[in-house]
Amino acid sequence: MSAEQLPALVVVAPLVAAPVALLARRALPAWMVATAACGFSFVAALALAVQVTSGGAVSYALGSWPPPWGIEYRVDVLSAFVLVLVSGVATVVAPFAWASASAELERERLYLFYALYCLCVAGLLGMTATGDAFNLFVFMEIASLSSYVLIALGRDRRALLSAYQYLVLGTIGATFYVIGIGLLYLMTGTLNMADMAARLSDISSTRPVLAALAFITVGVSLKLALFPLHLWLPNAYTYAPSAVTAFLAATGTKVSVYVLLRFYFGVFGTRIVLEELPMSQILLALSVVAIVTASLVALWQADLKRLLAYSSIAQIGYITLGISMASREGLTAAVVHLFNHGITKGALFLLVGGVALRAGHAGFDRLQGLARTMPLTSLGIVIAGLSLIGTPGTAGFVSKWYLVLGAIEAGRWWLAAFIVATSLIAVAYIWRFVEAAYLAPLGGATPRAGEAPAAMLVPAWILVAASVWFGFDTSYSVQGAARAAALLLQ
Amino acid sequence: MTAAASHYSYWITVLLMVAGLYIVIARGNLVKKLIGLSIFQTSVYLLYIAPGKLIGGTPPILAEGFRLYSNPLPHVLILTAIVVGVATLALGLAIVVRIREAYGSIEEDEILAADRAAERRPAESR
Amino acid sequence: MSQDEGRYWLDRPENVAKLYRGLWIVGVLLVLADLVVHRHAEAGFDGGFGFYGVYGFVACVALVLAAKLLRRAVMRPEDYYDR
Amino acid sequence: MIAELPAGLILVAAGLALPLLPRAARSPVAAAAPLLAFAQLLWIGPGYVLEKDAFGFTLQLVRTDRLSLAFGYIFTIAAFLNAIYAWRVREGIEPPAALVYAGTALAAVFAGDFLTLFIYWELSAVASALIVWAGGSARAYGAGMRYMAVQLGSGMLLAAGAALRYAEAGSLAFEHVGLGSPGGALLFLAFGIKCAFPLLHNWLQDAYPEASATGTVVLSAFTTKLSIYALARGFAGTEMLIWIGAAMTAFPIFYAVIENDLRRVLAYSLNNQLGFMVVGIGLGTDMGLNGAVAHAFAHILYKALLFMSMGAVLLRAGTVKGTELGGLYKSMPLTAGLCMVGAASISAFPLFSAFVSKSMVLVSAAEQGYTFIWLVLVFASAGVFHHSGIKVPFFAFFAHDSGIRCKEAPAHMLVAMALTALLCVGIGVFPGALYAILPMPVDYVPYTASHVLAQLQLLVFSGLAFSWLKRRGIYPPEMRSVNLDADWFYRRLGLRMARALAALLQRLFDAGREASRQLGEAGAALLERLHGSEGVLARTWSTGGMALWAAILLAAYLLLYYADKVDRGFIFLLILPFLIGALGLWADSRRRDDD
Repeated sequence: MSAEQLPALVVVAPLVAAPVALLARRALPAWMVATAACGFSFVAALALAVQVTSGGAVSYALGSWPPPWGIEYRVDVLSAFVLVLVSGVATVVAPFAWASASAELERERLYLFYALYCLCVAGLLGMTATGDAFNLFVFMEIASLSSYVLIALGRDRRALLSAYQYLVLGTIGATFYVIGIGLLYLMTGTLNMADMAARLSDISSTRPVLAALAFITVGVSLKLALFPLHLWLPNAYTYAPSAVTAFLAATGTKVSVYVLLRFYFGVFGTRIVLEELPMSQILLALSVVAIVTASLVALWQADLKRLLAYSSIAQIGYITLGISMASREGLTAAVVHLFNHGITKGALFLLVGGVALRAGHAGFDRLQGLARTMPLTSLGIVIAGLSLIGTPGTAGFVSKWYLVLGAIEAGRWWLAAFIVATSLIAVAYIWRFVEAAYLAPLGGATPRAGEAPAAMLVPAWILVAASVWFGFDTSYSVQGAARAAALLLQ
Repeated sequence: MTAAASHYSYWITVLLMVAGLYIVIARGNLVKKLIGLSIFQTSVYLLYIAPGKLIGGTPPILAEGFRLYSNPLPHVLILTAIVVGVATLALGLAIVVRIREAYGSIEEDEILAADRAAERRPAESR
Repeated sequence: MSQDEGRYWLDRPENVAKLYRGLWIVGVLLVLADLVVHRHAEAGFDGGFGFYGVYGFVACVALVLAAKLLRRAVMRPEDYYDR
Repeated sequence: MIAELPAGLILVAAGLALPLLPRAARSPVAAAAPLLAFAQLLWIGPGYVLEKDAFGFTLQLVRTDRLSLAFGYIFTIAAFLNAIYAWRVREGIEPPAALVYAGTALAAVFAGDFLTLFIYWELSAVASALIVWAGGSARAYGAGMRYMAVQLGSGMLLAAGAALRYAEAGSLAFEHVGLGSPGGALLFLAFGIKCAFPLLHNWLQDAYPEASATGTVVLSAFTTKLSIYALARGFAGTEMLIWIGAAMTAFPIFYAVIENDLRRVLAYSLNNQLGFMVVGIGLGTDMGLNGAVAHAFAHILYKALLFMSMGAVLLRAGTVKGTELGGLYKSMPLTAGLCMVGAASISAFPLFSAFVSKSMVLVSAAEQGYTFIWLVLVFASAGVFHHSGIKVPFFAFFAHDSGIRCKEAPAHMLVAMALTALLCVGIGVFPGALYAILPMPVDYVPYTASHVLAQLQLLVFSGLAFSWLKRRGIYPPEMRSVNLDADWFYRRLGLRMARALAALLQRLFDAGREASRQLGEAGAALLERLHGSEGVLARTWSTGGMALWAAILLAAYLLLYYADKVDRGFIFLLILPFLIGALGLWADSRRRDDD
């Protein structure tokens, strides 16, 4: 196996695993295939990351058609970084899904769940690895369609409406995206992103190109749940099965952020997006509003899972805030927060999944005195919550640090103060959990069956440990992000 | 021919797009929404395919006497897009069936009202 | 309390009075020592006879009187903040 | 290997491991870890630097020099004494939190840059808040919350100041800062909060006395002295500190005279003692700085001793209220004696520790010509003797007999107190040992006949004033009470204002809602009308509403892009579909209302 084939292998492994899991028709083999495929992708992604760090971008021509005629898979520092996050989280969530999905779904149809999971992973990895704009759309739809079904599998009937709404919105988003690509294709005659960028440089201010930018921006904003296009997200995350929520929250929106970065900086170019158009101001305004409103809404949620969903919207706001700065620090912050928030939120949703397994759902009435019956789960939530706040010594601090640095570098003091101040809202909503779990007396509705099974607890704690680890050892996350930022700004 | 008339395919595209989106926004019936969504997606097919056809162009088969070819790539792309569209529609309808089973209705405002009522009930009894 | 009545030297008021008088004697002796010991002034005027004694006494009386006034202004029942 | 590990992290690691150890091993480990850290500090000595690359900076995790080492030594000694004192406390959050707290404070002292400092600053704040909470009462909970808020606020200011500083100076290195820049001002405020500057001081008197008997001892040692260190490092010679410090020495003693809770009296006197150190730092002379550091060193010991004795009283008698105590010397003679050693030390009796440290600050102030400051400091010295030296032992152990008969303090507490007392006297008798570790060379002889005589006069006549007032019945009696202090502003006024503000906001919000409802009825607020009026941002939207946002945003982007390129007709064409859509929506909603 040579390094040139890795970009394809990363994607192909889960893609092939999906029909295999389908054919297995039984839960256990399907699960094993899915886990193995995710693990394989993770290893391949790590190998790719090593490869691109030392030797530059890796390109793979699908079907041996050289780009720009054929479809090119192209992995550079940024995409390798996202690939590692997606496949890594997928690998951690897969063992969790065994215990969690078994409890939440019908046993006879479990194999379908794992097949869909593989498809979703393949879609997200494909979006990241491909260098072809239309191919990206296809993978986007693979990931989206499978995630609609996965969300609809939730136990609550509201999961159905959430999935439906997500389907409609997701399809509108994807269609907007493909309209944008169509306009770009009309103007450049190519679908290869690198080629497109080269050809766009002369005609970037023409009307169709600007329309394409608008369509792609709105389409991708829908997918990444940028305020005010976030409305599908809270319900989808709240009512989906726990494993699905954790996986999607950690990866789904992050890959969309990646797509946005790719198009802004890799295709349209900084000059047109951020200098000629008021793009950065719009993005900044939307991010600021997203952070404030979503954080405040989170504060009053009656359900921990829904609270975390709203907090995700706020955290995405921090990522887009970093993008809007369009500086080295800002982009580093965006990319590193994409990574750090992925693992932190993944950890939180996995732990909450454990609570939901024992209690039915994660409403605050079920959390009173939880620390007494589920001490490890509660502790994990607090630690990951600290990372969400951005406490020093956690991964979240690193992201916030670079955001503040970027704001200061740009001379925007109010923005630096804003970032610090809004972290206080995060303190408040995490405090609600601390208060309920640690300080309140044991409630009548609090689950008493003890900790979640080890198969769920161990993956969750791996991510908790990771969100602490990356607060101290930033050599991978920050250096990777900094390299990616440098690449984007070239 | 005026510019507007010569680009009539674009006008049809825009019309389909807006009509489809309008249905999605304005109609409360979940099935009608999906129909609107399909119309919306259809506009994209047209957007891609229309410019691929050149007036007087032939299928791209090299042969004596033909110098003007149509671009085949959009057709191929849209074939994929159609597959995606069909899959989306099928999945959407399947979900609507399940919604109908769970709520007994496919009117969105009724479903939302039912959810809201269900959320309020435990709060009042407390 | 009654069974250790008188067992402790300090419980008897006359002993406390003895201590009090003794302390005055020590104080007076210390001030008189100013005549013998060469005083090295720190701030200029503190080399004067009995400066520290007078300052200490006056300062503490003033402190306590001021604190009594302060108490009128700031004292609240013990459960003030709990209400 | 052990040299590679910052000394503070030895304590942190031991603290985190503590709950995992068998119960019998916990106290020995808690006592051994500070000794290990102390040995390591002795071994590496000044001039050691440990750097690590993180966050794109080179962080100085450890930077030793004479200033930081002096604080390092006393922090490890204090942690050791605390461990002995709390030998029997093996359960709960307090023992690990105490070690982590000491460890992070120690690590903060050796931080060579602001980022490292900030991290340990915040961690020590969290760990110490846990100790306050470990007090267990509802009051401890409330005080802990307020304490936490203040400490984290200080951290926030530190972070902001460090960021500004980075922008100003291009470096995060923790060196002399000065007040000349906005970054410096924020750092000054951050340090000032933790140092309990006047009006920023109340967290101290509020929280410390609510911790457990053992917890207060731990708390008294680290937080404020960490800030003294930080001020000495960053703001030596800042004249404003002289005035702030003088105010700090003077005003708490008035409160101390009328305070009933004896541990709160000690908290006020802690505040007052910090003032002497702050003045020394503000003077910035060699002798002033030496005095500040020496006084911090001595202060940690005798303040710990005083808190230890009151802790023992709390443990045995169940209260430390002046109104309820008295005559305890009969039951706890050893504790009473050790308490008086602490009292003599804080009052700066000759042969006790403060005599050799505090006087350096006074002499330095006089030499620099700050006569008024000098007078205030002498007054405060008399005042200290008055409340810490006389009032605390007097009301606890003497005064009128309260009738409480209890056991002597447990052996491990007596051992800890005896060791601490030994150190207090040792420093007083052999000041050379303390002077040898001070940051600057020392050229000061405390034991001159003149100095001894002056000090004795001052103290004896302060004592006479107390006895005279007491015998005349002028002395204010102990009363059960709460005394208002600067915390009233946030505990009462702030609370009331917040409530009033909340009510006002509620009213505004209601009015706004009513207004928008009326607007909606006029047909203007289309979305409002379609979706009812509760929690627009929080509730589940209909799919149509969501999709409408996508359309609106698309239109907005297109408009913005084309704004300067395109004729109005085109813009109109773009808006038209959405206008039609909005109209349709409205018509649709009307239709459904009619149904």
